[in-house]
Amino acid sequence: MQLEFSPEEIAFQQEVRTFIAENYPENLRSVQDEGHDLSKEDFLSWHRILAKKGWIAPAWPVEYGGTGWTATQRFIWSEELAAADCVGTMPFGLSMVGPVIYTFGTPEQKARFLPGILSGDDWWCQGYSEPGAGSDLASLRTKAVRDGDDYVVNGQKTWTTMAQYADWGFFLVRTDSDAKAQEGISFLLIDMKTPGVTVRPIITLGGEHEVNEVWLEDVRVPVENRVYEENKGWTCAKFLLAHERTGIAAVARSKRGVEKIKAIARTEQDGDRPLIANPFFKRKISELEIDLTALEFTELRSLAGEASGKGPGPESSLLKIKGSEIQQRITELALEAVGHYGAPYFRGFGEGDNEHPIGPDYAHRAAPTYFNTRKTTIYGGSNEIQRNIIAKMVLGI
Amino acid sequence: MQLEFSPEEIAFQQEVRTFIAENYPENLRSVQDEGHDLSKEDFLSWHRILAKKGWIAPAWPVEYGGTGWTATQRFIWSEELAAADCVGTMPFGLSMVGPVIYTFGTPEQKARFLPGILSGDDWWCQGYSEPGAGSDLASLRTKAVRDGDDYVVNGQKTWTTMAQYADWGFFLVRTDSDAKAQEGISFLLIDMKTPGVTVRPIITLGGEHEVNEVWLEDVRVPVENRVYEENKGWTCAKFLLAHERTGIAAVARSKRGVEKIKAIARTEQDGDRPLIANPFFKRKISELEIDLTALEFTELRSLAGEASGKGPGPESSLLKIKGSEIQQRITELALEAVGHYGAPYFRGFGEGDNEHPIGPDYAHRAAPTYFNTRKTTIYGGSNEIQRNIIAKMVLGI
Amino acid sequence: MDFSYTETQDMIRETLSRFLADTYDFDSRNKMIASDSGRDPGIWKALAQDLGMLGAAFSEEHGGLGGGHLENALIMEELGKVIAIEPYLQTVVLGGGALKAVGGAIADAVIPEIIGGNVIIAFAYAEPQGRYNLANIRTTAKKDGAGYVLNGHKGVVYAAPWATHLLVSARTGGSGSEANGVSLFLIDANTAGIVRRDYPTVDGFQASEVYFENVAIPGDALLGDEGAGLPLIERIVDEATVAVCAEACGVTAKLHSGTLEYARQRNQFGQPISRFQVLQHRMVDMFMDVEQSKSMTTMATLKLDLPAAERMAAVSACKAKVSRAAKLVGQNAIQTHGGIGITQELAIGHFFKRATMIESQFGSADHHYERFERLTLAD
Amino acid sequence: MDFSYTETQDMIRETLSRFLADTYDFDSRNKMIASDSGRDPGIWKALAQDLGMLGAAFSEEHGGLGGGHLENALIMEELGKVIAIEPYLQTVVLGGGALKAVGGAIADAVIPEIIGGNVIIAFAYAEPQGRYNLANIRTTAKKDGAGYVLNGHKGVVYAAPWATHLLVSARTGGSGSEANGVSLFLIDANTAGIVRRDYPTVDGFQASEVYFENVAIPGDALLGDEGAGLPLIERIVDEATVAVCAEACGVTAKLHSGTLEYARQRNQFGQPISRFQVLQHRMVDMFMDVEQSKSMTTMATLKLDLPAAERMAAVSACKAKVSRAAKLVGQNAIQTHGGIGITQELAIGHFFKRATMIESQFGSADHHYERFERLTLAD
Repeated sequence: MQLEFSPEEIAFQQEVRTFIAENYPENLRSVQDEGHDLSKEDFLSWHRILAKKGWIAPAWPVEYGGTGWTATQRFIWSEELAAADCVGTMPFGLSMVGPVIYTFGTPEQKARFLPGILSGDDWWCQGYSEPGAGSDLASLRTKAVRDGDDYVVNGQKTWTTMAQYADWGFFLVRTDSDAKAQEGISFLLIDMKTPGVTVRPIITLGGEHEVNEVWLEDVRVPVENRVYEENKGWTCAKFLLAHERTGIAAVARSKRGVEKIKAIARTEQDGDRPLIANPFFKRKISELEIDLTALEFTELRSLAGEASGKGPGPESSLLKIKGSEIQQRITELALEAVGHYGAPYFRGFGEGDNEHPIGPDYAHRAAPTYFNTRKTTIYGGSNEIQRNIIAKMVLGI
Repeated sequence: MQLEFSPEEIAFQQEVRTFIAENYPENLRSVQDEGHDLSKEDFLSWHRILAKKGWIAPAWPVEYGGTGWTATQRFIWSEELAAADCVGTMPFGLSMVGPVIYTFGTPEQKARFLPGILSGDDWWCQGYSEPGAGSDLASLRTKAVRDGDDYVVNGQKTWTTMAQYADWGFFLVRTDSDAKAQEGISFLLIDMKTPGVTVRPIITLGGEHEVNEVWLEDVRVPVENRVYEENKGWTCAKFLLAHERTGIAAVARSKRGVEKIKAIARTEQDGDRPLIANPFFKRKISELEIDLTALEFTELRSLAGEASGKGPGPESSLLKIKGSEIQQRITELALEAVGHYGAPYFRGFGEGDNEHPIGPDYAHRAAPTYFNTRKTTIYGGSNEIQRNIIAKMVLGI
Repeated sequence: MDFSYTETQDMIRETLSRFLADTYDFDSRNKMIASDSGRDPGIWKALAQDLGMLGAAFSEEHGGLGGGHLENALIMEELGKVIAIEPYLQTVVLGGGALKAVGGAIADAVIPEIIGGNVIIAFAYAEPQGRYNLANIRTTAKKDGAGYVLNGHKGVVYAAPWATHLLVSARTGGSGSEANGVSLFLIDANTAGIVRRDYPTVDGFQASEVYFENVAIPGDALLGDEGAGLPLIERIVDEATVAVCAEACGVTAKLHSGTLEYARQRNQFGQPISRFQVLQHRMVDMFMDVEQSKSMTTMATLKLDLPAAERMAAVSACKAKVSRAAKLVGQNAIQTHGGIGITQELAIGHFFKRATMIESQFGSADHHYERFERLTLAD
Repeated sequence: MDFSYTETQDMIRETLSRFLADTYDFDSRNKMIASDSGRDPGIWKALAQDLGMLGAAFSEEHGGLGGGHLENALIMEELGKVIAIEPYLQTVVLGGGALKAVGGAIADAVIPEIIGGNVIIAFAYAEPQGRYNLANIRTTAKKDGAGYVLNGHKGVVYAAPWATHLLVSARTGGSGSEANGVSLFLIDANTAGIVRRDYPTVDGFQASEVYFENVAIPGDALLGDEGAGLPLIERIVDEATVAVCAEACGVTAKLHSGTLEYARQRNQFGQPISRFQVLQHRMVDMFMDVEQSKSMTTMATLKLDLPAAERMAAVSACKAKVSRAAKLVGQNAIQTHGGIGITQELAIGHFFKRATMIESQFGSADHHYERFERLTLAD
């Protein structure tokens, strides 16, 4: 065992650091600093730079456009991205449908879809949840009925993140109504411009428009856009869920979040001392930091396991649970730190507002972010479901 | 609403205070101060003084030997007992079987048993739990078969507290094997000197001999010693459980416990300051103290509800849950406070030891008491069961 | 000891509860908040004139019903149950509280106007650097002839956009967080030199940054003695803190009952989610926190007229516990609802937002644990 | 980065694990503890001579296997899985650690004896007034010719009744909690003037109060430089702290697996209690804490040779987290077992007792959070 990076790894770290410093878009930086919402173009500008460099999909196999990096290199990469406070890339194509397509798709599907995911030309969204089925994914009711070379899809999806921008969506639909629960589900790729697809915004507690309802009325989807076998879509879904849970630990991003809290706590006053000198506030930071270290080394141990041949297994539920709790605690601490200035609400419903916010720059998004981040323990399989998974799959009870 | 005591109540408080000061046994005080175990005679000496005064059973109806005090007077009484650090009276007769007998018993049973409970001449124990049935009381297997004017009882009970001293025990036994679960159970009073009754010690983690196994082999119990109807013993058991839960909050005793922690924390050094100056240790004390106030006022509200006609209901589960958790936290804090001196173990298995203990006087029982107090969230219906009860009976889910 | 309500108190609760059920459903509340002024002034008028509710906590000689802290508490609890955005806390509890405490001509003049619904007061006390320290004040009130001249900046003044009067803490002497030199003024909100920047708050109210730029106010705007206002401020803030705890009891009770209701209806894996033991126990924990919040609020309400040290310890114990309860109940209500809980579409999320703001209003749990320790746990 | 064990390390673990499975079942352990000496000296001999285990962490030139911190950690973890009461921590990690650090003649003389199983060392560092502050020492070592004279009282010295040598911290200068003036000595446990009061500990070990009454010791008993021993003490205590965390990984893993096993067998209300969702989630929480303890222990083990400030921060992060995990896992193991968990009859209660003592060994969670903050979170 050893913790140190090899000389090659240190050189790689330097390369990454330089690349980010020289290529990260300046205007993106200022949008972030002022706490504004990012537009589709904001996200895509950084995506395209990475795509051009060939670094957009480090986790993919090289043959499909991956980088061929070791687990340690990927670790360095995410550390450096977080340290430089870069915006994340959208996971729906790169971390979700992409791996499903290169794992389960036909050669034609790979050729058709992977390039657009890598380049950013296709923006993807995920059609999983339904109003009646939250954590109970398998109870979904959206139906696809075969009609010649098409499926005709009818139903309603919800919590569809960023669907307002999406060119394509991957959907779980029921293709056999008689089969029960997880049987009879298929995995379809749907062009969001197809007639019958309607996207309606859902406004969340902080006033954000991130998620949507997607209505599907007699939407015709070519059979060639089904991934894997008919009625076997659950296989793709399970595979994808395990992948999603790993990313969801968000260690590097949370590290950056803790650093921001520290900066706020050094600025905010608590009586005649800076807030960080308040032993209880300081303790909350140290608890966060230590819990984050525990999560980080648990992820590293899990990556080491993967490197030695094991795929991401049900232990990844641990990363999801702890990672999401930490993300929530960070936002909770930020809200606590800003005191009275957590209250002002300065934002229209879904529209930007160019006036200068009330209170310090770091304050005005604290409450909305706190409210919004409640979602992390709910989505991607709620933390209750994750505990059920560990109980069943790891502990065997 | 008002919090103040009336002039009569203040006079009562003074009377109680004086009585305790003048009558509490001096030798008992010194046994307590040195942290020794109390013998049967130690418990009984104080019991008999209270019995003589007529104050042994404040919660009982006056006709059976109660004091006729108001809820406020009973509150004052337990506050003063705790403030003066008096030993508790054993609950098995006074709080458990006594109320069952005066509520469900025949005139003969009342005449036969209540005086001995009040005087302390009869020491009682409780035969409820069985090795196979912990929280699942209704699944008990000890059998009583009718034979003429007797029942013949066979089976095994466990966790029978202080059975080594007991003259009498109240037992739940199955009188109808075909009935299921809670049906077919009867409530028997058994003379512990009856042939076939065997008491075997269970030594708990701190080395204490408090609980026992009780083996019943062909034990003949006169039918007249059955309380209430045959096969309806569950009615008595439920009644008793609700009573037991109220007492179990132990607010007054825990208040005294918190005061002891404060005294320890003012004595113990933490570097160059007393431990109580450590902000985190202090915080744990204030959290305890505030939680205890919340429990106290919840109990007072519940008492006020009782005074206005409602009996102790399933809300008493709240008092059990929070009361037991607080008791555990007190012992946890005591162990934390004594630092290194929590480790020395200075006690034989069940025998006293007259050597001077290691470390400060308050230290040598800290770890055993902590270990032992894990029981409070287990017995009297585990806290999980209490939460089930609230969910079902209060929340209706 | 006595924990029962009087008939009048029961009547107040019933009347108010019925009125709010009629006027303050979720849609109506949304409409008020979305309106230009961010409120419906008709509600306030009705509370005053139709229900006589604004006089509940004032003496009969001022035209009230003769009540006090208990009446404030039960009114705030009812307001909490509908997350009402009425300025009762600011106008009656804080403003009225200060006036009752100082008495005299200003009380005789203003209290009847409060009761009549003609006066709305906003409490301008917090400053950007001061956090929850009531004495950390940089706003100055400089003696100028018979009057004073105010300069400074007060932050996040709830209800300021609606206010006819501002209750303002300022320094007539001293500096930093010194106790001496703090004074309290009740001034006309339209006095020249007062500049406001108004905004909505995340919990549905309206608030302002209030800037005083050489604001000339009369000498009789001073409440109590010059430079000795801190104990008065501490007292009314304690009263307001308990009132907010009472509001929290209403808010968390609704978060809990709403969650129960949802869990009974929502099916997952073939059964209502209320059947899952983990969720059952969670709802039990929420229940216990709601009950204990009520207990603490009762305790603190009954101790508001004790000597300052006892009052402060009781209030801090109450707020520390209630703040934590508001967090636990709010977070678990959302978690149990799942995705739908974090949309604007359901009332539950709005209760959660108010519960969240209550956590830190007049001091976070940590702030109050610390004050409790200073008062009761000497080294 | 590399998280894999070498073949030798795997072999050490397997050998030890097999040996302990044969020798350290619950009954055998109870018998050792109940025996006159409170241990079975044959086990120690076997560890040394049959298994070569005591040399795993020493260099080959001293006759060891050339290992270090990782070997200590994996041996301690295995010892934890059977709650062994062997003095490995005191003798090899602390005593051996100090000797490796100072080197020279004393190391050359004593280390081979440790490896051979002939030396048992007890670490006499804590004092009744000092709590977890390693520099708060009143025991004095006064220069006397070529040697020193020791006076003072060391508390709760684990393994002292078994020890051939005592590793003692004492003041050769300075006072209070001053860093300067602290020295470390390795002395013969039978030196005249050493008075012991022996007793068992709640977790099954033997320990002593050790009193030094004008104990004359030779000059070469001094380890390192006179008066500059604190950094050395801090280093070996850090190493020992991580070793105890590794032990905790073994202890908590067994608490968890034992609880799982019990829950699968124990029926209540007509089904195994492992089917109750609340208990399932609790066992998941225990699992996560065990896993995270392993992660932190790996992290800290790998950082033991970094510069002092980094090492100390890593060790404190590890111990803070592991202490809390030991509490959570231990308490929930007992709660899930119910009554049977708090009897002496089942092994689970004994694992719980050791886990409880580990919580505070070399500093409680609070102590280590505070040290972590001092090192990494400047105001």
